Amino acid sequence: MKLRNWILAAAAAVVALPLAAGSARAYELTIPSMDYRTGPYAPNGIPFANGWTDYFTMLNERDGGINGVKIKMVPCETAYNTKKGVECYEKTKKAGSGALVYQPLSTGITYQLIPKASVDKIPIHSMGYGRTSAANGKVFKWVFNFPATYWSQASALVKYIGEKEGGMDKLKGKKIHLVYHNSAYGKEPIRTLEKLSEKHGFAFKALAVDHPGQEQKATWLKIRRDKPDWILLWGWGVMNQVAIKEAVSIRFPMDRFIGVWWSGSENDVKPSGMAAKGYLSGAFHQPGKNFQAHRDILKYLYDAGKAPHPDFKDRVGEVLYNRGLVAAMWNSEAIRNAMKIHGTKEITGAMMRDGLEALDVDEARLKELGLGGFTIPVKITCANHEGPGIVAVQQWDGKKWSIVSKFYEPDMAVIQPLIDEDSMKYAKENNITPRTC
Amino acid sequence: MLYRESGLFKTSYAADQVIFPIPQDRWGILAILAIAFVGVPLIMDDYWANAVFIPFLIYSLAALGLNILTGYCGQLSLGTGGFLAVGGYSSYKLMTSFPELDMLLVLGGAGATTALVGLLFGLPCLRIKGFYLVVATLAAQFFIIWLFYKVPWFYNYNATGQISVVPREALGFLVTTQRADPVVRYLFVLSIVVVFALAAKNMVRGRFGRMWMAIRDMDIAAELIGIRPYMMKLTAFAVSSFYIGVAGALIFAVWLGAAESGETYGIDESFLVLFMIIVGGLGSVLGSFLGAAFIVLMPIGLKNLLVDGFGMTAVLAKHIEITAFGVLIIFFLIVEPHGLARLWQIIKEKLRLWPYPH
Amino acid sequence: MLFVLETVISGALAGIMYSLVALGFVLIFKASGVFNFSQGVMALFAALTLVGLLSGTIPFTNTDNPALALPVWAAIPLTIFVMFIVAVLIEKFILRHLVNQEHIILFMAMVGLTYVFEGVGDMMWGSDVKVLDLGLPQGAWDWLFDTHDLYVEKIEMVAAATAAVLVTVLAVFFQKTRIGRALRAVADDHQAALSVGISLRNIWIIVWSAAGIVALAAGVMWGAKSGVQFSLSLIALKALPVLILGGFTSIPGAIVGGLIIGIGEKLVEVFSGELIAAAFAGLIEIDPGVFSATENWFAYVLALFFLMFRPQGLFGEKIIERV
Amino acid sequence: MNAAPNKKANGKAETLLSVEAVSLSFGGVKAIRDVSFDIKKGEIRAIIGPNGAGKTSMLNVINGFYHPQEGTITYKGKTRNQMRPHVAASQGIARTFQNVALFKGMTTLDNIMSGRALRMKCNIFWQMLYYGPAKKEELEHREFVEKIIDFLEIQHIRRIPVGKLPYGLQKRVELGRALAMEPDLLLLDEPMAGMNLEEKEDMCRFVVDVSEQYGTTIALIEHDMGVVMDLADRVVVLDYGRKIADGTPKQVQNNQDVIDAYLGVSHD
Repeated sequence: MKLRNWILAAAAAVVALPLAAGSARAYELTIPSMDYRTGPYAPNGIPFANGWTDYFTMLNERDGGINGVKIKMVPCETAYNTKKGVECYEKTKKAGSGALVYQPLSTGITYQLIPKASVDKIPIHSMGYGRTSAANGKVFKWVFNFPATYWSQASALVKYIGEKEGGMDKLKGKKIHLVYHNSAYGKEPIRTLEKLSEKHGFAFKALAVDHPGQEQKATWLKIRRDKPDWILLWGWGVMNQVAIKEAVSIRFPMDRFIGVWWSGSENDVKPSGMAAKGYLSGAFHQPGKNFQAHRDILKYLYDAGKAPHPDFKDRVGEVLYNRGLVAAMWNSEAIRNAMKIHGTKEITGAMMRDGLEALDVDEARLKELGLGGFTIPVKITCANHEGPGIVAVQQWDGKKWSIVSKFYEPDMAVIQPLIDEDSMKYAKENNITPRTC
Repeated sequence: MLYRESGLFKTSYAADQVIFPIPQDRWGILAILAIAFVGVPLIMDDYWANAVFIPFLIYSLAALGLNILTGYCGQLSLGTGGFLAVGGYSSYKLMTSFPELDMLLVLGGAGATTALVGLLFGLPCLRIKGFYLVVATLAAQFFIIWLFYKVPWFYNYNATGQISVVPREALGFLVTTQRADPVVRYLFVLSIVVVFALAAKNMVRGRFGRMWMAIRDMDIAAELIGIRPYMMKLTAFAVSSFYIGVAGALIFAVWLGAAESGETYGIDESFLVLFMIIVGGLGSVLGSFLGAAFIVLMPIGLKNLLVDGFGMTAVLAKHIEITAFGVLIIFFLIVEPHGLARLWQIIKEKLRLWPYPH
Repeated sequence: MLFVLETVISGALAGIMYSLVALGFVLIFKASGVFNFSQGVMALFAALTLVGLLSGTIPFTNTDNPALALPVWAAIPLTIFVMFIVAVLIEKFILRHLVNQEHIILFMAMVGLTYVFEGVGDMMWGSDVKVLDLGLPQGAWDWLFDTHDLYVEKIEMVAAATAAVLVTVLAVFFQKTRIGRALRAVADDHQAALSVGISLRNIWIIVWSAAGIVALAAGVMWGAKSGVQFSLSLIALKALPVLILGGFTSIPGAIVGGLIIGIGEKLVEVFSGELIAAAFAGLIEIDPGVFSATENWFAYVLALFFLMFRPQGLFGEKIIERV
Repeated sequence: MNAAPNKKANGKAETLLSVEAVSLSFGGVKAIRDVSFDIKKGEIRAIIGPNGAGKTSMLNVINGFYHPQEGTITYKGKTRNQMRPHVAASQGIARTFQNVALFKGMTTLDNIMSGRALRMKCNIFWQMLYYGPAKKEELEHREFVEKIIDFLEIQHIRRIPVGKLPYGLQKRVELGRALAMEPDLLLLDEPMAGMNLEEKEDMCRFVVDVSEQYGTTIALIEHDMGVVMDLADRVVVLDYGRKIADGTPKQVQNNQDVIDAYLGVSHD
């Protein structure tokens, strides 16, 4: 009988769902949150999702939403799996008052959502990941990947290397190896780095590591044999931790080992601890929680008992947490823009797109938001969806991350033709006529 | 009383050999088809199409394919993901190399390519049997995934190796990309799956089905009655791979619209499809559908129930979902190792006798 | 030449790391004919439990209470005890109900068990990367590195020593103890074992506990390399070719299989690109970079190659066909 | 010993199969040592002998499952040393097994239909359609199989998976499957083992009927001497892999070597 009661309750719940969803509600700014808090990449997904959710929730608690309109977060667990991502997208796109923007948090999911965005009229912000050529706003009207793409990052990291070597002309004859996750994501920088190696005359070699990357001894043996001067790491998940450990083991100098910004979080260096001291990675925002926005988050959410995931209080301010936060900040600013442009508080996905395209968050605005000096100024235009594209380098001192370099401009002379080529190919295959901007 | 075969007399062997000898079954299947072709499109929206019906149908097709190899011919395979990938990537190559090609021909070509690859990896099955054969299929799985990452020709030399679908038509209807109407895409997949299911049923109830099953049940005896085990195993590999290849092409072209070899067609897919046929029923066409329904819909249903119904956080719901998935699979294997199809059969037998207990 | 030697040594040691996982498979297969796919996730679960006990994590809350943190000498036996409980539960809720089922059904049940372990493990201990600090030595073996420029990782030496101890203990256990002999009897013939009064259930619990201990050893070694995290469970797929190559029922097979696969895959990964490119030089241009990340499939292809000559694995029992 | 196999043969019938000086060993164990005998067209030939005499091995050699180290086999005038079992089957050799070797997951009907495998030629594309030639072929063979089902009186178990049938019926289905091959030579390995008297009588009747109605040549292994004496035209006796006697049932019955073998008198 017990079992029967359970089944009845469950059936009732399932039947009642559409009714509950159908009832009229006040307008809410609906932000889906494509989290991945499970699966092999959960350690990275959790802090990002927390930062993204906490910032919006803090706006609700502190300011009563944006311009007085409450924000509704709709979390959906993707487990970093593209198929679950599609299910999540379809499930959340009509949630609440209609999803405003997607942060797919996976290159694979982004590729699937790109064609859907223009049909459903919901913009995608793949912040620094996804399809690099989406930087071309003429072709990819609905996709944004500011503040910088992988290609810009690769170029910036090479500039950093050049500076350390004493000038770009000193790169000639140097050896730079790339250790990359054998996937679409890991392959992103290869073409840029190849072009740059032609231009600056350094020797470039790419070494793939297969998913998941538990065991990469062979790769590091090759590195021991080839003795490169610098190593770039385009890793993800367990691959990062193992790569850093291996580099420590073969006594590769840590300050000549630079990760992509997804290979530079506390998780990645923790298993190596002090031994990873000196390890570098790309960055476009500060680590730490020494900002007013963080203090507000702690005050209005964690200390007030309103945090969606209260267990993670001591992880506020981690690198990936801040990355989620900065994404939320930009998108909330885009919402403000959209409201202003269209003169309504009840914006739609299409209006949100306009807001994103008119995004202009300078240092003064950052200060107002309690994030002075936290990240780079971003200005988006119709043609340029990548924004500034500048990247700095941060370093692990054994206990915490901190930015140790200036921000480097990417070598657009090399990158722009690649972006144009790839985006025009896409436009041709899909019969898209590029906009004129 | 309503469902029975007494009073039915067949006057020819042809009448005895139809797929559904009992009229109630025939009406039932017609009703299901009517609902599938007419009823479902009426309520169809993006969510039902992309998250529920299209994946269910495509996985049913993949499960049918694997069931031919594993359920009927008895050759255990964990290479399904790899063969799906061959289907997906060959459809991409066909679509981009021959822009004028009708989508039906693209699917046929993808299936044929996969069948050839399946044959190739089936070659060791002459010597290697049982669990040891798993190694050959896993070698296929990992090698194929690796190949599609490493050889730029397969993804038309783009920067990342992600492949994205281009708009193509089948018989004049746009069926790929997001611009295609979800109802059209659904009907396209449905028609293909119905045709393939019918073909599968015809194969397994005829000469080939008997030979495959003979090999599954006792390959030595099969050889002694004149069946060539090697040939038949290879046929099973080819036919099964054809089905799986078409499913892989549909996953890429009609369902997802973009694919990346390791992520879309990884080893998880191999396990998932194997689960489908085991939960559904090895050696059963119906079981392939029931299993696919269970494995595709159960997590979604559970998630909706836990998150929307009981207000759980997404992450806790996910953990419970994973655990429940495992528990349910074990539970099913314990309760009915022959799968849902067998349960259905038992219910039918009970119905036949109802209301008399024996 | 020294570099080739270094590659071979590294390969052998990596192979032993695979063998550690494969050993657990063999134990269970030998005694119960069950192909325990969940061995990898068991290693994760054991390591998670150990880390949780060491850092005083309160299960299901994702919070640490340092006051509850246990010292190593208490945490390890307690983890072993937890693995014993797990074995009892598995016997009670799964194996008991699946006696005499076909291999494939048992196998799928074990894959189902994998999901249960994943879900429960995550819920109990959280999903971050955890640092496992048992004071195991880290980094390269300095003396070899400094004097001979030979790179051998200390943790892998420890793993090899652990494997040696485990194999010795298991061999003694199987050969010399009463329970061990009973185990072998069960392996040979379930019915016969039952008829002479050996309790199948107890045997299963013992074997699964033993496999749990092996899993703990594997989890600790792998966890020391990468931190303890979900991805540990995926090592099952690396152990599978080792197991198949060695033959499902042979403990020495698991070790030898590990060595062959470890050495083979490292040599191929390190040298094949350049060799193949050189071999075809002048004919077609091959980018040596294509032949990287080969390890996943190469292990299986190598196993497949051996199976073509010995369909039952190197040390497996010969399959005799009769009518 | 008895090195004149053709002495008692009926001169009129032609030889269907003759086994010449065949030896077979597994590792060091000799299963068959230098055995020669023949089978005439249309006769029922029994192979008898104590356990381990090499009877089943002999059948396995005849239908190609074992490859003898020495000796030749002449079948339908063609001499061969070894062949694949499915080739033997395609040349008209069918058999049943000591321990039933049916396809347990398939129904009676499907099991017997599978015996028609060699005679069905329709390709897989017609099969997928189940139309035209495929359907026609299927129905033709179904009709043939139904005749066998009627003949063996197993109509009532047509749709039941054979794994669920009692042993006696399984043996009958197995005979049906062999008959479906329309064999020229039918090898029966202990067709009556483990049966009760009634079942044995049925089976004897079927064997005799097969021989008379279809004119099939039959070689059978049987332990029940009464059955052998009733059915067989000629009998060959094996012991420890050697042939110790060959002749009509009467002759064999009175052969001292045979009596010794069955009584367990030690050799040499």
